[in-house]
Amino acid sequence: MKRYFLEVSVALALGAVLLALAVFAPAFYQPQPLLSLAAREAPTLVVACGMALVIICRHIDISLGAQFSVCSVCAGLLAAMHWPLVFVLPASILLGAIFGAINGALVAGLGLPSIVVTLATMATWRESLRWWREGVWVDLPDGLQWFGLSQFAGQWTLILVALTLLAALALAMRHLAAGRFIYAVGSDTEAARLAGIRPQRVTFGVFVLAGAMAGLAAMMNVIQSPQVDPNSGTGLELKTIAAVVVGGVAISGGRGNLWGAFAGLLLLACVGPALTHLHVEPYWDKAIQGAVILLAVVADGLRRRQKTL
Amino acid sequence: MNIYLLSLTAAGLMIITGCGNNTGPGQPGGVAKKTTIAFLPKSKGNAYFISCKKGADRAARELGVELIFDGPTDPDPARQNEIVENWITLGVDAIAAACENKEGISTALRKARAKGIKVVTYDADALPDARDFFVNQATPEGIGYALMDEAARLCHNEGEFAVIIGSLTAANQIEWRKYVEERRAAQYPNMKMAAVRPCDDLKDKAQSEATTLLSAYPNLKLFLSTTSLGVPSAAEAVKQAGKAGQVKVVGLGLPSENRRYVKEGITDSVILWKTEDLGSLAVRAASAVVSGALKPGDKTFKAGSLGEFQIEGDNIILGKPFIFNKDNIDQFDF
Amino acid sequence: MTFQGGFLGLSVKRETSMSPLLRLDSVTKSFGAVRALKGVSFDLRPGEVHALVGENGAGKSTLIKIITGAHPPDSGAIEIAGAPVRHLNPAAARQLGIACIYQQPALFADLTVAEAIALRLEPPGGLRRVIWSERHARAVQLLSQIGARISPDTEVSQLSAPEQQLVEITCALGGGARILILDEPTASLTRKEAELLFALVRHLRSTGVGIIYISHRLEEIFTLADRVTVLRDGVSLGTRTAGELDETALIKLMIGRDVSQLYPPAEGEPGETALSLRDVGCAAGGVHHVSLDIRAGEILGLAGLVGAGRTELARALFGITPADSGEVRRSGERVDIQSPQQAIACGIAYVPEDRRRHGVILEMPIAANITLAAHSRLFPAAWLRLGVEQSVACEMMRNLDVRASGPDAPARSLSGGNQQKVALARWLATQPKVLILDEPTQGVDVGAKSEIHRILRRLAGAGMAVVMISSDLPEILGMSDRIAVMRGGTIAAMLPGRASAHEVMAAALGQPATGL
Amino acid sequence: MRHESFLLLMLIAEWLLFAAVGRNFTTLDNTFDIIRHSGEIGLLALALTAVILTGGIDLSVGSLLGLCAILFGKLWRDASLPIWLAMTCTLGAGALAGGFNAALITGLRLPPLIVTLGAFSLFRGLAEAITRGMDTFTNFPPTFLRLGQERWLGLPAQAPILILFATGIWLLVHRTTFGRSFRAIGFSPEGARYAGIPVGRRVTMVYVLAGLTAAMSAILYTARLGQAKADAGTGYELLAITAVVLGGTSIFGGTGSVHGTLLGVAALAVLNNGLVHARQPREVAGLLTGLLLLLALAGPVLLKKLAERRGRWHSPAPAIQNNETA
Repeated sequence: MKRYFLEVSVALALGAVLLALAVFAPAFYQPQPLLSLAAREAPTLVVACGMALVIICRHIDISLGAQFSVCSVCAGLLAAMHWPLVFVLPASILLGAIFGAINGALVAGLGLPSIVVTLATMATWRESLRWWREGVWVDLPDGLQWFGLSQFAGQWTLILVALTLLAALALAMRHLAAGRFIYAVGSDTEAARLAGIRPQRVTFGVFVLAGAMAGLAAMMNVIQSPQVDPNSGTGLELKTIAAVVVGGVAISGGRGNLWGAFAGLLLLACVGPALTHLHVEPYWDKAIQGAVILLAVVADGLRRRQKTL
Repeated sequence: MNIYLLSLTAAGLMIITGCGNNTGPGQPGGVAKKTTIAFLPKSKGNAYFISCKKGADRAARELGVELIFDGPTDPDPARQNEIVENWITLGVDAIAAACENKEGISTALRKARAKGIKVVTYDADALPDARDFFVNQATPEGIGYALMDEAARLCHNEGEFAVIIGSLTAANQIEWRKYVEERRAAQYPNMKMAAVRPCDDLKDKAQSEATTLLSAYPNLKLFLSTTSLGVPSAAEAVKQAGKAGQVKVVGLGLPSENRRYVKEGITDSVILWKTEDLGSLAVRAASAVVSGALKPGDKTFKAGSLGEFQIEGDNIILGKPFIFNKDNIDQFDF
Repeated sequence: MTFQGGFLGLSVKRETSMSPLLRLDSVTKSFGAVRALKGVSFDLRPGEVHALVGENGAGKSTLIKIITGAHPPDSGAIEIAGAPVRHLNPAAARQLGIACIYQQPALFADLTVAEAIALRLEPPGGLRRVIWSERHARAVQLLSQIGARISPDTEVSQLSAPEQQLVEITCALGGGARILILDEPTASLTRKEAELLFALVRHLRSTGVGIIYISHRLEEIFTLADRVTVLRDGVSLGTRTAGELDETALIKLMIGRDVSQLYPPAEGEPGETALSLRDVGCAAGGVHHVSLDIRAGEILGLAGLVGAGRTELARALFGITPADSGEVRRSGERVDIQSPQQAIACGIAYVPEDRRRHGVILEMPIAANITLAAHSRLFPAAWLRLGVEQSVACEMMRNLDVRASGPDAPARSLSGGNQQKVALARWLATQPKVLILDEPTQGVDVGAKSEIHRILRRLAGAGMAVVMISSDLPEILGMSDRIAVMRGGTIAAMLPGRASAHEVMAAALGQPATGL
Repeated sequence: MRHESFLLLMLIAEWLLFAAVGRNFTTLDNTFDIIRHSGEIGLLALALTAVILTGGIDLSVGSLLGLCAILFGKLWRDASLPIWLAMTCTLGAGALAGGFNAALITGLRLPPLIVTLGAFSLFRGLAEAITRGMDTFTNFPPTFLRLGQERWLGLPAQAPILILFATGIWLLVHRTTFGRSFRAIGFSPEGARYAGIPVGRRVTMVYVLAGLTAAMSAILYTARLGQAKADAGTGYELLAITAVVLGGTSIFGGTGSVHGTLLGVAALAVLNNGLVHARQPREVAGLLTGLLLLLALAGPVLLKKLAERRGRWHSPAPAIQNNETA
């Protein structure tokens, strides 16, 4: 219980927000809009899971947003070329995995600092995309939206995909040796090596996984509307990092879990709509988002301080 | 330590080469004598300006001038100045600029004029003394009023509506929003601007915002978007909320992006001028100013294939904003 | 003793019957230009404790790294249980029953004890289910096996150094190690724990495990080891049975010369009180009611078990965890030390225990390291006078005989002993009146050890008040003019310098002197 | 080869390339433009060098620039303070904001990355809240605009400011005990503490310096554009960090140099400017920045690896050691 202080406190904060909404803006709880809202956040959740893994492994990947954009556009173009969905989806995931592999090779293989590597790859991917596409939207064939399902089914599929992925990863991180290896490497690379774990492999794998999930998320986003905006995914990296950290994953690696990251994301994702529902003027958004992030980490800081004293 | 040696050589190099004085715009250093026109959008990667560029390119081909198209990729108001200043030293003959922020860029444009570079503004004007001509597609009033009138018509002059803007801080967004509100207050007191939400020029965010607004304001009757990507996003949101028909969508937008929604009857009308003509006219005007074919005081301007345009003062009038709807949208492919 | 003899007989029988557990045949290893091992041969029989001794830099750790598969040898053969092995990597070594316990425990600070153990013992494959109940049960059973009272659910970061050591050993045992390497295992253990460890080692030996034992504490080697192999400059000087050797002979072998005396005699008379404590306490450090007078020109030995509050007292005096009760007087006038800066200002210096983390900054040049604490004295205007820095550094290096390529070499490139000298030099550069040293010779080879002792003596002779915290009993007895023994966070006894080991231990353990 | 020399060569190469392909690249005016345009980023990068040397990072400088620009405008226009007073107050505010970051980082031992990430949204948000997003401050007195647009004795106004500031920071980092303690903290905060270095105060110092610099850049920015708006300085933090890292400062702290950072800034500025003169679109600049950064990072490591491979191609050890040391 003590170890999960931050997760719990975030969950409480989330509860508070939801309660406030229930009292002041019950309209928030109409099923259909809520469903849409959830569906729109589903891709973010998938990316956040990937980010959480990377951070638990004591690294960071700020190129995920750019990867997301490139995957979206490429997926869109393939679909526009009338590739069937069964090929487009894997293609998008594969592309993401390749981007991840490039990061992984540079970080794990050459031992370069992940933040700088991904800063560089972010610029590279993002700008290449802009150069190539000049921001033109991609028009998708009608069959693609909602995987060709009804909207209702489609949205539920997205949410379920995201949640199953979350649950699967969360369980894997707890009950699969590979998951524990990530914690081990994030906690102490040298010790991990002495324990017979191969830190480079683990790190590489984590980056590839994160990339692949960005690819999947891109696809999950693409199918929600008939057009693809090449700028989609801008700022996604910061949003997910914030969510993950607010959710109690230590930026120094080895600590935290995906459920926390989930709570963190929910909190940040709810603040935006909550403000709209509570009729708060839009120019307060960023300030409040920032305040929420700071409050969460400060709370954690205060607690750790009490523990040390 | 070799680094000192290196730095010396470097410094020397830069000073030596640096002292070469600027080859003026008249005779561009080295390259073939050919008028160069620089074409500056508010931001790249924005459907609106891409379609302007199309027109500009066509005009450049027809006139046989060299066109440089460049602009900020990321929302940084300082970039436009830097680009203009770089063009000054690069030595272009004319600059056609869409101004993100009046005062900011005017300082740079004045400098350009001082260097003998002709300046034509389009889409959004700079301060009058900072340019020779302004290609006036429609004044902010014109746009704001037109949008509001259209909105009022669709709502029969009463009810709540929400505004989706590109970003809180973009100058044109602020102006348009201002005139929309002005018009509403003056003409349509029974209509209520329920909320204004920025979408940071991201389609996904626009769609999310619209979705939220729909649930937050149950008796919302209409979305008004002052950003081109806001219209289809709002339309998609309305469609997904199953409120097609109850909630209408109007705004600035390109036919191409909105065709499907207009046909589905979700978006009633998008307002825009012929963006390609705008780009084309801006380039033609710029080159005409350079060649001297267009001088202050002219009353009309013959723009080749585009035909003839009226000039009021130093404003070349492109014509009123155009309203696209079910009936006419298929005639346009931009 | 009889048991010992009988046991040796036993082991002799065994070794006729069995081939060696491990044989290295003329192994060489170079790092860049440095040749760390030059054709070292070494063998380990089942059921023996084989001590590996030599100065730092003699090649011990390299040899270990080769045995554990951390480094591949450049040439030479490795044979385990009679079978030649090539491409040894940590995982493979572990499979072959090789386990090593390093000086710095390599555990996972953020994970629980149970998991830290499990990660070492479970098979390497990534795609298998983790059964936490099993992990937990295994941890409980193994920990109890060595009588360690540690809950498997505590986070490793919450454990003390000795506790982490015990967890390490637990891992090794659990791994069913046939070849156990103990690298300075007692460095951070209390006497009790050490005794426990020795018992363990003997027990393991009796079960036929081969143990490679590395320690700078020679007395341990003579109590434990069956055979001793001496390394010097990457060359093996041959293997002898422990019986053949005595301490002086062994030292001579190790450093290739006579250490005239490990403990130089006191010179001169102690002066007036430099630092006096009255009922000093520090709740955070668990230190209370410490009253003590430290006189200029004397070496005060601060003895006691690990956890008796010696380091905590030092940290309180130095302002890292400031004292919160009692009063401290520096040569008469009262001082209130809230931060290391203030401590430095009133002439107190503290050479910390953990050399690599606190003593020196490994990546920084030696010169920078030496002047780091003396900024306010050397560069009062906050302006670095690099000339001054160089000269100060060079002088210090000369005085303390720091062996390095130059003052600009990074501290990392130095051997443990020389790093320790740099850590000392840093504090001498502040020209302190009171010098507190925490385990000054821990993990330092015999040669450097005697040098450090001579330096301390010299400083005391020059009128500095020296406080020496040490768990190395002979060192305490040999160096101290007076011995303060701490127990339970306070001074248990003040003994004269010529006190006997029994008296000190008795005081430390809180038993009447006859109790041992 | 030292990283700085490598960078310098790269810079010269760029210069020669653009001199060859770019039109009017090698003119005095252009050289001045390069300087004028790298004013704000340059200042921020210099301040961030100190921050990163201590093993920290500050993502909030860009947003803080925006906030300070707004405050400056408000103080001058709405509080109608004299321009110089407005400037001093702005600087004070910047320092205060830096102190805010520092307080959270040192006081509560929170990771700088996260604290400044929060501040990144907070400061920008405040700027937008104060101006309600729309308010724009213009018509500053020409005497003030000189600061950003005119030339002083032939040089653009940014030049003397940059030079002075760079010299100041260089001396601070390379020639004072402060700089020495920054490095010590960057290498090992605990070690520094045991060496009697007032870690908290030093860390506070660098973040306050960063805040102060953000305020300075805000003023410079306002003077250059002649207007202040809530979106000023968007994305500058990443540009500045890129410059610092390109300049050879380790993101883990400890190692790095101010002249390296200057070279990094120059390399990026020349790239951005030169590509316009070579009539390449902006995107190429961003793209090349990324690649340049990768090259500067991976190049040395790769060479080292290759050398080791040639030495002992069969051994995995060097790779692993690389991993630990990096």
